[in-house]
Order: sequence, then C-alpha cells, then structure tokens
Amino acid sequence: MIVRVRLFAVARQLAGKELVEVSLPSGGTIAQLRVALPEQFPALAPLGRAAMFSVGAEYADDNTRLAEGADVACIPPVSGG
Amino acid sequence: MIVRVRLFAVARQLAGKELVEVSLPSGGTIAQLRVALPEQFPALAPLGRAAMFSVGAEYADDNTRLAEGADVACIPPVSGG
Amino acid sequence: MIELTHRPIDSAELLCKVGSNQAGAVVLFLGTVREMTGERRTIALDYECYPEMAQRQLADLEAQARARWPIIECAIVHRLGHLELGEASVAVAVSTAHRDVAFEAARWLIDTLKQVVPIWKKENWADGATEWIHPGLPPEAER
Amino acid sequence: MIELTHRPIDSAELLCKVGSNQAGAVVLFLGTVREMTGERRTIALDYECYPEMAQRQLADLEAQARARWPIIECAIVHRLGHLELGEASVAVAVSTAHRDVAFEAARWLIDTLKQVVPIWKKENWADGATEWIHPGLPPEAER
Repeated sequence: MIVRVRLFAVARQLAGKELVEVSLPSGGTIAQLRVALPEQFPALAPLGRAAMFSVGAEYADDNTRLAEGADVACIPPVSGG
Repeated sequence: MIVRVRLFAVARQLAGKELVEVSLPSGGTIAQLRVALPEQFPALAPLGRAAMFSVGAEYADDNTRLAEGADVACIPPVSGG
Repeated sequence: MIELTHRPIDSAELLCKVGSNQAGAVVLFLGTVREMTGERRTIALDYECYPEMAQRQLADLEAQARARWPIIECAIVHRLGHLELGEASVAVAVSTAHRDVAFEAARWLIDTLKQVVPIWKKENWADGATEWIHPGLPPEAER
Repeated sequence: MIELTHRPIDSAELLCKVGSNQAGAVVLFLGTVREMTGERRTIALDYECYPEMAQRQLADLEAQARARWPIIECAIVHRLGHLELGEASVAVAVSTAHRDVAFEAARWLIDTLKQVVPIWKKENWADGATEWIHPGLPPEAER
C-alpha cells in the first residue's frame, strides 16, 4: 500500500517537499514506516530515530497499524516555546 | 528619655493615633521598648510579641539601643502582596 | 525598578520595561483582589505602607535578587490605597536569558515581599466590617 | 483558551482574559526571541507548526492542567511566522486563587508545551545561515 506522510521543518527541507508517498506492506506499522522512509527517501536519513510520527494528528507509537489513506505525519523533535 | 514611635495599620487603629511617645531609661533598647509600649499604652497590648520594630526605616533587633530623637516605628505583621 | 503607587498597575508597561533582546523568558506575577477568603466575602481592600521603609525594602529585594540570579530586568510595583475586586495589588516582573531563573526569581521576590515589606491590607468585608490583616495576630474579634 | 496566531501576542489582552474576582494570583510566562545563543547571534526566528495537531495538543495541555490544578482561567498562545528580536513567541497565563498553583501550573504548561507540541523554530543567524532547530538531532552542519 501507499502511505502519504506529511513533512515539517528540517524533514521538509531535507526531502524538498511537504509530502512523500511511502510503499509499505498492507497493514504495515509505524515501526515499518520508520525503516521504509529513509530507505525510499535517503535524504531523510539524517532524522535517524529521533522523529516521532502522528496518525490522525495524534502521536502514534511504533505498534500503530497504518491503513492506506491514513493521515500520517513525520514529527521531528519539536522546538516551540 | 522620650522615644517617639510611629504606628501603622492595627497598631494605629488600636492606639487611635499615628505616633506615641514612650518613656524609656536613657540608652534603652528595643527589648525595653517592647515591654514599655503596652505598659504605657495598654490599647496596644493585643500586638503581643508579634510586632517588629524599625529604627531609621530598617528592621532593628531587640539589642538595638535607642537614642532620643531616633526614628522608630512599630511594624505589626505585614500583609502586603 | 521598584514603585509604590496609588494608581492602577499597568502590566503592559511593566512588560515593556523588562523586555530585552537578551531575554528569552519573562515571568510576570500579579497579586489580585480575590472576593472569597474561605467562606468570607470581600468587597474591597485598602493597602497602606510605611513609605520610606517599604521603598528601602523593595530596593533591597531587587538588589538581593540581582545578586543571586542573572536577572536582565526586574520590576516590582505595589499598589496602595483602595482596591476593588480583581484589581492588581502587586506586580513582579523578571526577564532572564532562560526560564528557570525567571520563575525562580519571581517566586522568591513575591514570597519575600510578602514576608518583609512593611505594607498592610485592610479587608472591607461584605458584612460591613473592616479588619486589618496581620498574619500571626489573632483575628480582631478575639483580641 | 488556546490560540495559534501569526499576529503579535497581546499580553495585556491575555491578562484581561484570565483576570477574575475569584483569582488572587496570575502568572504570565512569555518566551521571547533572544539575540545570543551561546556565542551565536540570531537576527530573527521563524516558527511553523503542524496546525491541526498543534491545536489539539495545546487543547490537551489546557485540559490536563485544569484536571490537575484548581485553575480559574488559562490562556496559551503560540506565535507563528517571522519574529524579530525581543518579540514574544509564546505566552502562558494562568489565574488561580493562590499563587503556588499559578506558578506550578504555568511552569508545567510551558515545560510540557516545549516537549510535545509540534511547533518548530528556524534560526536566522547573523552570519546569513538558517537552521531548523531539533533538539536531539545533530546540528545541520554535522548531518
């Protein structure tokens, strides 16, 4: 399946776009997305394991299963305040 | 000697005046003033030992010696803020 | 900067005064006139002070805080006279490079001000009674 | 009350919003754009956020704080876009009956906001470089 992942801040800058489409096995998890993202978009490798992910605008842990069309975002370490 | 003592808040209210003149032995201390004040102005007895005293607009301890004409005030427990 | 004033405290002006390009954090504390004390209703407060001594004590508080923490700007203002519900009786504003220090210094300043500065408040209770407040003295009724 | 805004933060308005006759204490925290970070000079910051999620996270922070402390009013505002030196990027204002809670809740809100809300700042360094700030990631130069 294809999962569209929104990118912010340095992630967007590294990828050069706001949204990337990542191929994942059907029913794949955030943990699998974590591995697939830098494989399919090597520019994002510098994020390492520091980025979090959200699904439906809420933080999602590594076990969260993804569906095609899910609202997924990559959340690099935040620096608001 | 005579020491003039400024009164504030409930002390002024109890005494019914802003300033009282207290007789003290020459070279008397704040400790002696503490005893003399309610003796000579029984209306001030409710202050008990809770009041502090100042000399020259600074807190003064019980050992501080007073001179005639000293700028003395009775400082009941404060409640600013 | 310290001030004893009979006029309403202008918080926006204080925030301007402590603002700085070197500051990453500003903490402002306001003490405001609260209606209820336990079950008892206040309609207004009156504050008085021993002016010369309160001025010195406030200046000393600012100096002590500056000696203890890397404060950029500091403002302490206490209102005097008659205050209605909701009005600010005291304001402490501190600017610092980092927020830990701003919180710590502002907290210390208001705590210490309440312990040492010769300022007193008189409650104007809703039942018509008035009462000078002196922590540690028994309530007027029992004196 | 929470807000994400591209306009300058109006602290006086926030203080009005959290004011209450039931409050004895108000604590306002402002985060402001600091010129120096160690030896490095900033000329401006740019903030961006993930809007839907930042909004939710801020609302959740307010709800958590209200569940944990007896807060009367609470306002959290984060600025977005381009900020000059000295401008406020974030404001947290809390009113409570007593000051302990106001200090504690305001401190917790800003600490937690900085950890969890998806907002990011980009430094515009005086040497012309720009850099997204991501605590825990190596500086851009070393990536």
